[in-house]
Amino acid sequence: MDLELTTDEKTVRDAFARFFADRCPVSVVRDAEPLGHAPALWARLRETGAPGMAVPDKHGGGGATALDLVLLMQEAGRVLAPLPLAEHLAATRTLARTPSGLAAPWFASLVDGDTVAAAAPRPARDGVARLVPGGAVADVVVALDDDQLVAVRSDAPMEAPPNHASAPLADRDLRTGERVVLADGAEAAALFARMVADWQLLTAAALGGLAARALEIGVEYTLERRQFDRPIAAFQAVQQGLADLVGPIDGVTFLTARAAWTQDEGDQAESERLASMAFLASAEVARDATYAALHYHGGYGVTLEYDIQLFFRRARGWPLVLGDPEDEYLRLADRLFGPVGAAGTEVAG
Amino acid sequence: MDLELTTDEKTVRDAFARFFADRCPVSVVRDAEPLGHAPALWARLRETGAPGMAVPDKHGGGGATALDLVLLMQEAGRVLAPLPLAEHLAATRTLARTPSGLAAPWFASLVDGDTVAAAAPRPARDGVARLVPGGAVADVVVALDDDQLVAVRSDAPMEAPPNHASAPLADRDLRTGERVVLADGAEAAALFARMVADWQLLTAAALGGLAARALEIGVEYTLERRQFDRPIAAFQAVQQGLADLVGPIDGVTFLTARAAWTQDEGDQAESERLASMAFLASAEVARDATYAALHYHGGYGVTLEYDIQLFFRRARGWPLVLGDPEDEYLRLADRLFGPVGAAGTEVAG
Amino acid sequence: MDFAPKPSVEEFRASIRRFIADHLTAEMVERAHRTGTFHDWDFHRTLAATGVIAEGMAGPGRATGRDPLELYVLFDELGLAGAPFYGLANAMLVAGIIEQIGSDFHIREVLPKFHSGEAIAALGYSEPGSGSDVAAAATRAERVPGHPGDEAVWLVNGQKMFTTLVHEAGYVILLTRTDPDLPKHRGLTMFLVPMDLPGIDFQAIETMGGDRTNITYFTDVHLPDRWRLGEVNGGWDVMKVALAYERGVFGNMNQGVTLLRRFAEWARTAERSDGTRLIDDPGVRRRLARIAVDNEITGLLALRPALLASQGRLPTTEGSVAKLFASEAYNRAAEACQEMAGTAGLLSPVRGDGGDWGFVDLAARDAPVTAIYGGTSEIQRNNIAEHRLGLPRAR
Amino acid sequence: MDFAPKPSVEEFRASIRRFIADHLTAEMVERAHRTGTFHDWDFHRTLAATGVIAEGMAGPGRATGRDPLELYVLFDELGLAGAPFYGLANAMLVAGIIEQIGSDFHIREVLPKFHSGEAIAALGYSEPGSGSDVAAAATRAERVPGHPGDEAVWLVNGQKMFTTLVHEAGYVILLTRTDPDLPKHRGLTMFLVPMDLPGIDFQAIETMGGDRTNITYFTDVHLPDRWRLGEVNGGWDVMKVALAYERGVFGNMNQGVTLLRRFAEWARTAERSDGTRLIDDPGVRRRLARIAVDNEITGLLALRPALLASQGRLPTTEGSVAKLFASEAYNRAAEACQEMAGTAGLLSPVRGDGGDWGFVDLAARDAPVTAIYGGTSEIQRNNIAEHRLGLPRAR
Repeated sequence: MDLELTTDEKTVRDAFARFFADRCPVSVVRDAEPLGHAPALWARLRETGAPGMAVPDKHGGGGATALDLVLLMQEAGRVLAPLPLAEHLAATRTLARTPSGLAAPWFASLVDGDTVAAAAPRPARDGVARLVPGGAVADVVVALDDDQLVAVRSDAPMEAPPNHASAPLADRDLRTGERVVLADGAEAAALFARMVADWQLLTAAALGGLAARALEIGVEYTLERRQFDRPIAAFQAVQQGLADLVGPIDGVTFLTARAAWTQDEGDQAESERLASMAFLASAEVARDATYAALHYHGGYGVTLEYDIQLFFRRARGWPLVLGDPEDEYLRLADRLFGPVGAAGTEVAG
Repeated sequence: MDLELTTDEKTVRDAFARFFADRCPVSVVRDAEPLGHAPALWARLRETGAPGMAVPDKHGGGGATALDLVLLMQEAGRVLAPLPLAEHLAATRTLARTPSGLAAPWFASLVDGDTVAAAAPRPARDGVARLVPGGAVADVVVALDDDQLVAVRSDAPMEAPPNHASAPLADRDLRTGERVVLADGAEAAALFARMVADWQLLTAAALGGLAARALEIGVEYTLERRQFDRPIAAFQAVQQGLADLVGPIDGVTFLTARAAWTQDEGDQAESERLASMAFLASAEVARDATYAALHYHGGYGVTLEYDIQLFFRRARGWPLVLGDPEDEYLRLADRLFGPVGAAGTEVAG
Repeated sequence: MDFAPKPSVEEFRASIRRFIADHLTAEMVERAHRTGTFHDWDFHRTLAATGVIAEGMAGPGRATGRDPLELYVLFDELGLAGAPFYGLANAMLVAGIIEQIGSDFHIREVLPKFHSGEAIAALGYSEPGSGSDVAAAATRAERVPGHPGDEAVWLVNGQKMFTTLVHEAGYVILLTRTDPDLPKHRGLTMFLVPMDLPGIDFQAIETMGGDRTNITYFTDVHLPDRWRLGEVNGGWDVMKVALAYERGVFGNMNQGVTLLRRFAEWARTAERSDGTRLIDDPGVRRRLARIAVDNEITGLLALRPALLASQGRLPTTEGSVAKLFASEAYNRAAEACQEMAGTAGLLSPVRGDGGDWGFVDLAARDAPVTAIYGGTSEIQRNNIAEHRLGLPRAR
Repeated sequence: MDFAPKPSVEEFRASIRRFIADHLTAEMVERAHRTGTFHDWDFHRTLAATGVIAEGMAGPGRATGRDPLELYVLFDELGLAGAPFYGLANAMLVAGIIEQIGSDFHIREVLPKFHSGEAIAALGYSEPGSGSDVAAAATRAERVPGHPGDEAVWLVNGQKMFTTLVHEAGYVILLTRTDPDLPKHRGLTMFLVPMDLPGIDFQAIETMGGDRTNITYFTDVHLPDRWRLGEVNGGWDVMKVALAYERGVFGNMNQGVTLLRRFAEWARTAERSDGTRLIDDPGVRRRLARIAVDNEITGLLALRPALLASQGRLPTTEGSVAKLFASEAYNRAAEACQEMAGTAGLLSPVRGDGGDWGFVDLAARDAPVTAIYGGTSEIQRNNIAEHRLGLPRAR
């Protein structure tokens, strides 16, 4: 039992921290707006092998643990990396779980990162996956189309409807293009649930990194900004608002790591439950931390010149592609208490 | 348009404020625990004519406006008067709306206050009204029994199950005792809705008074209590927490008055909608104000010696006899947006 | 207590609604959102032509003029209709200040331009170094030595932040420091500065919510003394007058009403993934009902300062109470609407297409600023704590 | 990172669960609630006989002893089972202090009594005038003039507030002021005071949550110097040791877990007015799921200080972070449960009937104190702001 990173894990984290510090200053984020995609950054990331990390070694990937992926995503979240990374990793991990995914003609290209994939976290309707995160730039979309889990290669639109997070969202038609069926029926549903949990886990990590960085920005700004002859960080009202964010941020960091660790240990059901929790809690703290940090900037906080508004918008935009969080709470309740009408089971959690 | 009391209204308010200041010091509240009823105080209140206020003059009552009743209840709430006053007023007002209620043998005695009535705000099940506020001490209970609105006289149990608010709650059997049917079917439902709205209005007023007094107590205590060489009211964290309560307290005061005024103007549907809103908002601010005021007492706040815990418990206990507030929000939504599945109507509010 | 609308006010409300129906075009609203400039010269001048600016606000210092309640209703209706009204608010505010403490010169030369709608003003209070702490203004105005008997001239140097509409304004009302040796609040002087003087420059500042504001630079601006408002080193007294006008009357605190109305309307047609209507989801209904309660309270609290002014009394902390509640409630509402809308709530208004979708995204971007501008929530709470609850000053 | 439970800790957890199953009776739990005294001599002595107190806590200053993680688990399990454990916590705390800074006399004469379960201690820190500001203690200890060479004697006068369990305790650990002329934190001295000395009196204080605590009066108590803990005027150093033990290890922050478990169990059978089960109501399900998320986070945050101590490191602000989150989350949970339960949530536990209904009312009464005792949420936030975020001291 240890809540701190091992030396190896620190090495992984530090490597990605350095990569993003070098390659993704905030100017990259700004330049990538409004599409929210930085192909040059992606090209650099390919050199690190990150695009293939989620795929086992035996299939040519990096064979990363879920925890490694979480460390990667936390660093990506801290710098708001404008890449469909959570989506690509969740999609490729899913493909590698099925024979037909592994056999897909572009599988190796996805592992290499030459081709980009996106996991659609919501089931498609009438053959169209709506507002898929990463969907504007992904060559391949993995989605649940009625009772089939499919991977479809078609032309990425390379444009997104203007949106809150400047994220590369797009509707994707699953019935045109090169379609590979990964699974049917109950198996498709189970694999889809697993993919969604992976996406939630990775998004939770990104949101946790985003929130931690937003708090740092808030602390830095309030220490520097003076009003009434003192730094505004000296006002108790400001201090208490910032202090309130520490527990939730530390908490989601642990909870996300625990969800990942549990997946690595092979307890899939428990890991999915924890991923859902980590996702919900991370979305909330990212929302609250960015609100507070922006608010304590005063009028500057809402100007485009300051970075905090970039964090504010992504804190909301990243998780909301899954839809209303209250619906996710209800799905979590199904995991915890059994479906509506079910007989009693022990309360997990 | 005027948000301040008229001279006449001030006279009413001041008279009740004086009455309760004289007759209901906190020792009366404490002595009335655990039953939550002070017969001697009720006897004094009869001398003022208050028990009959809700009944029109022509039926021997005080013919008070709804706004007058609100002023009475605000003062009663400020001192936590241990009386089933909202319940008695709502019940008698309802009786006076029906010929059979007016003809009930004990109607005059209720107006006089010699006999006590209680309005059950939730429909009975299987002929029993559960945990009726005031039900432990009321001679007459007015309740919805399936499709009948009934007034039933039977022996008051004069004891209550121990409860959060030390309130005189009791289950009352509607099918034994002297039963008067006030209305049937749709008329019963409409009269019951009206009675519940009256009860909500009066309870909202009591909760508003309670909240305002709790804030005063919080302010007084924090000005007096010194820590770290200054009154704790000088700490910004404490100040901001107290300041946050002012808007909601002022707001529910206006909203409750507006609900009453609207009833007095004869717009019943609008008044019921506003009463529901005032009830929900008052319950929330009473909850928040008592939590904050208790919290700023530090360890003393939870000791029985200090009065704030009396306010804390009633802030929760008084409104919760109606059940989960989320259910009331759903009923309010029906009023605002039409029932589930209904075609569009203009949004009120 | 009396909640019956005043007939005169309701009559005025009806006339404003007619005016809006007749003169506000969808294109004006769209242009305001597209440019971030919430001022439209056509609309403004047509409105000014009704005499509403010239009539001014009745009050203790002014027997004639519009009932403050009518002015509250004016801004409420403009806000509900989405009309660009920032220029109107600034013009009325500065006209009010001039009337109260302006010189004959100001009243003769400048006031008619505001009244007619020919000119609007920008507010030069905040600076890069002074936001909440307005009295810390550092923009310097120094008296230039001159021949005895000549009109004094001030040399102005400094920067003003958040000078919204300065790019459309004929004048900027400018808080300057004239004596750095005096205590903070005592060394300030207010000026009305014509924007055409040499040495004034500004730069656009874009915001997350789409509003355009500006930073304005004053470099060796030679400002004749006739542009001074009030006494030398009496600038804080002018600020107090300005703030009294601003708080509660010249604003629109009921943004939650429009948001709820539009959301509920949309939710009647929007489908959830299971094909049911959004409006029929209990979680959505509960949250919408909660917003409706907040809106009801906001409406009553926001009315109070205007009502007090209408009764010839001086609102004190009532504006703070209303503003704090309104902005926090609007933030709660925007957050709830964004969550309820799910993916749809992420889509931004597409500028220029004339469509009106994107109101949820817009509210989510816009709400945070309401808890900042015109005094942050912390400043309002300080004010309430000190002046309403009687708690000791804690800074 | 590694979330695998330590086998030694899980083994210990299993043994504690067995111990609880074997020795904790429903009657003990009921009596604790009925009397408000969360200590049971039978249970305590039987537990002490296992050696758990004597073994103490391993740590930087102590090579042998129990893994702090095991002690965390001990209190966690006792808390989940509703066992009365306050006496145990105090005894272990004071035993730990004595070991670290006690004299030979304390170690020889007193320590064995704590180890064997013969005696427990009460904590005399707070006073009527000093709650959050513990260092403002005013209880006076003055040296009584005596013959040179005789043991010094202190004359103690004052009052201590919130001396929980003093009515069962053999000793009270007492923070006194020995030099009023020195700065606040420098003039304090700590004593271990035998409760049988003349001049000590106490009075019960009942609380809303049902806990009994006490106020303790010290009137001309003659206290021989051998009862001093640590240096004269070095009392604040002893406080720091005491607080280090207290924070995070000797507590139970996971009260939300028991509440959720019981509520969910009850909600499976409880009916709503329409005859459906409470657990099937979407509003209830959503709120319960939210509590479960908070519980998960609380569990991880609460574990951290114990884990750090278990690794031989010194927890600093981790205890504050955990305590702040846990108590605020527990308050949210208690409020939500009370609302979800509706009328049923109002019914209090009926003392003496052995039934266990009333847990919702009890949680609602009990939750507020968790945000107060052991440092209010404001104090924890100050601590986090200053020592974790590096913000300037703001008092």
